[in-house]
Amino acid sequence: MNPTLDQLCEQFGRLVGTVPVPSKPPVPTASSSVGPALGLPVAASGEGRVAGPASESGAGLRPADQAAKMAAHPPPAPTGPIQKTDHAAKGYDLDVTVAPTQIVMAAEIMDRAGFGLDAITGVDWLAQEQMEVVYDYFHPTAPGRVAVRTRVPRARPEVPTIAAVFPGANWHERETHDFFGLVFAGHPDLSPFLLPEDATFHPLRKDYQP
Amino acid sequence: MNILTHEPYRLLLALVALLAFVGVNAMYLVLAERKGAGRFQRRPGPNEAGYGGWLQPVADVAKLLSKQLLVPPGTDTILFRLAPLIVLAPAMMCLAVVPFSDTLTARDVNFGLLMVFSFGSINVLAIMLSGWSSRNKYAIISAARVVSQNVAYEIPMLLVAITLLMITGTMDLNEIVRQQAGGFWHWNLFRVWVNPLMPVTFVIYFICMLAETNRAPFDMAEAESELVAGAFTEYAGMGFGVFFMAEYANIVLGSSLATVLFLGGWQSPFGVFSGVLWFLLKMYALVFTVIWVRWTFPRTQFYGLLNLSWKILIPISLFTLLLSSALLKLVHA
Amino acid sequence: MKASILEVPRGFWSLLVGMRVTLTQFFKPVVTVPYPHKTLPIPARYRGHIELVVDPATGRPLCTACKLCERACPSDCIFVDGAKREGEKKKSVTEYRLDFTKCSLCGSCVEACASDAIRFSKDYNLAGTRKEAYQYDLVQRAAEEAKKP
Amino acid sequence: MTSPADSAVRPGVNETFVLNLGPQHPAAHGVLRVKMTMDGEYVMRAEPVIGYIHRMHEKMGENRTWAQFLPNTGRIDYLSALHYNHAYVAAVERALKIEVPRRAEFLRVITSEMNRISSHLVWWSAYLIDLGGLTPLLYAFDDREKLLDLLEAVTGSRLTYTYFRFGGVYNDVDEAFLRGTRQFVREFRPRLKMYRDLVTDNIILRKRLENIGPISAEQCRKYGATGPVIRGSGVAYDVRRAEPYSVYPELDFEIPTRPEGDSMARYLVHMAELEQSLRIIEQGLDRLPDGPVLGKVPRVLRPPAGDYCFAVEAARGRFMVRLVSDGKDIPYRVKLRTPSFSNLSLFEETSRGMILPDALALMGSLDLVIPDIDR
Repeated sequence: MNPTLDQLCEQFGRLVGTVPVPSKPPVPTASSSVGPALGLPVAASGEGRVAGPASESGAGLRPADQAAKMAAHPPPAPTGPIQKTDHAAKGYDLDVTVAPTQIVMAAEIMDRAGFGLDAITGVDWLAQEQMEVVYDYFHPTAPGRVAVRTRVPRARPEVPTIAAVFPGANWHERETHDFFGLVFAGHPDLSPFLLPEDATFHPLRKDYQP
Repeated sequence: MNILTHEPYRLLLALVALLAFVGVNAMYLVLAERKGAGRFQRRPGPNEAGYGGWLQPVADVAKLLSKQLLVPPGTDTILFRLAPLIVLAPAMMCLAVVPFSDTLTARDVNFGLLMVFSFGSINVLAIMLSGWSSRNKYAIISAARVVSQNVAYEIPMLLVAITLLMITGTMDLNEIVRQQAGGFWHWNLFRVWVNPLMPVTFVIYFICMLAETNRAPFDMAEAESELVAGAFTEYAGMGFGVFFMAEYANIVLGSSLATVLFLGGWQSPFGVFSGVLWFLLKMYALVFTVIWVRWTFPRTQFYGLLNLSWKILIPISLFTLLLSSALLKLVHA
Repeated sequence: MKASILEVPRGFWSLLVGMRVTLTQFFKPVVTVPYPHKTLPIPARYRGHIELVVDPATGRPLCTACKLCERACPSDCIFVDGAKREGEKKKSVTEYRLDFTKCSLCGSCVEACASDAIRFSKDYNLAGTRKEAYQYDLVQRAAEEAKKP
Repeated sequence: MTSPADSAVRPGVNETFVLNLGPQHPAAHGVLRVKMTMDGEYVMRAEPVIGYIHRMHEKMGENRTWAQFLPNTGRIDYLSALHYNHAYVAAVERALKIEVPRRAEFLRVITSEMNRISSHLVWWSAYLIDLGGLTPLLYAFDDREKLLDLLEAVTGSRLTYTYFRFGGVYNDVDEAFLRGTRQFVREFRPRLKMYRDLVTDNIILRKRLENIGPISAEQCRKYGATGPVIRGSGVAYDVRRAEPYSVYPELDFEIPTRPEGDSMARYLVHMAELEQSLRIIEQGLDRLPDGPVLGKVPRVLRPPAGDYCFAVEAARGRFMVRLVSDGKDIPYRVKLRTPSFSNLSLFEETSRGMILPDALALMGSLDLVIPDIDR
């Protein structure tokens, strides 16, 4: 199956619309998934980052969802969670921002759509006290590059591992742990990988002092 | 030269001469191999020590001799020391019965072929001992490989030898050479009227010889890119040098035997001017082929090597054995 | 069965073909150059370590100590200092040190230079036993070069 | 072979030992260490231990200007330096919307493909050394020297070229280069036939590589393995076609694939790519337009804030640069996605139950460059 970008947008739209809230029973999919999926205009513009209205039209979402979304969308990334981007300008076709808890589900969407894991990396946003984790996906047989990103607070940088979905993520996550101190919950072995085996530092954090 | 008629003195002298022959051969075959490899690879090879590099072996030996003989801790010291001694002896013993020319034989025994094959298989024991006693994982893997390899290739080699034995009817190497007198069409290699598969037999013998001497493409003992230096990983200095010498001594022995058995030994290919020169010429041509093969092919995979022996060489050599015995019985009886 | 039997002669033939290839090469001339007895010409654009260009008119380096190269260097291996001489409008270089142990020969400095005052040398036999041997004083080097006829 | 894997992974009945292959081992091509749990000669678990030559290029990227980081990119995978230059340069061009003159684009393609050939030749010869054949190395290096001479005459360097610049290339090529390249293409085709006679058709090599280390297309996808590895598994994935860049869309070339997925398939894909690269070089030389080789570039580079990716097909597969800019003159973040890293991550799963020489044959076929893994 080689899904079109629109189909992917729809799937991600459903995902972003249904933020699982751990302490409460799951949100009924019927009500919440239709709204955002329909209301997802997906800005397809040549200039890339143009806000999709979906992000701000969170009126239909419940407060918990909204809070999670706010956490996922800090001030420096004020645009919508799902954007079609111009490949010629950005190097990827679809830019999806999800909550940290949705990372595994996003990986499953990518897996079902036949994408391969390109890379996992982090970006340390020191000023915003946040860490961004970026998952790049490529498709081996169809055009289309997808970047899935999430943000976690710097104080508690933890995201679930996607190694169960993409075994190749194992190494990328270990490397990201090395460099940023991001903890991938459920990862089998986060011991230093590229760094010396006794390394306790994370050199790509912006406050790292050698 | 009255003294030479006394058997013990003669034998002693012959053994010294053989030792020198093997030593010089090993030294200069290393150079020849390196030079040959260079030519195959379009480079000059060693050319700095002496004119054209001819002093290179001297430099190599001086270097090896000046090195410390390391015995790594935890090794079985006695066996570790013993292995290099054992490895060189069998080749020397075997060369004692090889007829270099009509008269030039250290010891003319009438069961020469048997002796060569029985002593020739001791070689593998030495490599196994070295691998076993080294207390090194690469060495022990290599030792296990070498044993199974040598066992596997002993069989087709002996089958070939039996085929020859039936055709020649003697184990006396001198006698075998004498039977091949009178031009190259009398050589065992070309005696297709006795057995049409004689050339195939020779190829099998040659392949087995490569395998028995652990030469590329069957160099499981060393297998440089897999097992570092295999059974010899822990040896330093002349300990390693002796294994190296043994390898070349075995090549010389194998080529000599091939010359005697298939290529008419010291017989001239045209029936005139027979002598030791012809023997050396044929032998070194075979040695060159051994070098040529080494610098042409990649190494066989270990199981592929066993498959080659058990699934291809043994059936074919069994078939030739049957064929020649049938032909002997029915046609030439 | 038939295929595997056929494989034996075919495989053997492939070995002979391979041996023919190496034997042909055996009789062809050597392609290597016996360095250091013989060396190959160095191309004009060869990127060695840098050196100062000497103005043939004055016999002094062209460098105006503008420090563009120092800033362009990714590895901080260049130190430049200059002073104004009397009666001259531009500064001229008094000190130009290259720490070759850090240099990665990227050529950023040459590209950054606005007055074409540095160029790549053609030195490539750069073996030494001491680290200090690679702290080049390029002003001195230029002076020595200027003295040469 | 009657399924050695079964006996190798049978629990409880085996005595295993750990073989530390590397970091200094003839087959490791650099300082790769593989911790192998062995049962006899059977590999039960092969765990690559990497990072021995980790240099933290990504941190260096955050400490120097956009232009100053450029020489670093050629030193990640020193065998295909130009592809790495290309990805970084093009990512910055993408961020700054710099136009590249067409002549420069063609020169980039021509030199990149020459670099690909030289890289494949090193792989080929080193792989044969892994397999115990020592002579092909010298033949391949003979050919490679000719390429390096050509590239050296243009770029000034033999390995870490740093030939590409933001907005074009360092300097123009001369007539001698064009003539020499055409001559190389002419002379290299018969050499390819010689390689086939000497090595590819050789029964020993075929026996060593066929059915060894099969990798499925699905595994490649899950591990992100690209380049000859995924193409050897039957997937025609090539960044030059999947995310077209430079002037590759205008050029006519095929993406060689093999369906088998074994080491021989990867080997054959490599060999077929040599021919395709020759085709690309020929077309590039034929169509090379006149004109400038360096476009208009702002004096100080300050890409607008945002992130920019650029992927190229390096000799070993997909190499991607992900740049994050905060609008300053030094990068905020440089992520280097290297192909060897993903390709090696397959090794642990695929090598299970193989015997040691086969595992090494598999490892060699993945075409690893250790600095590319460790960065």
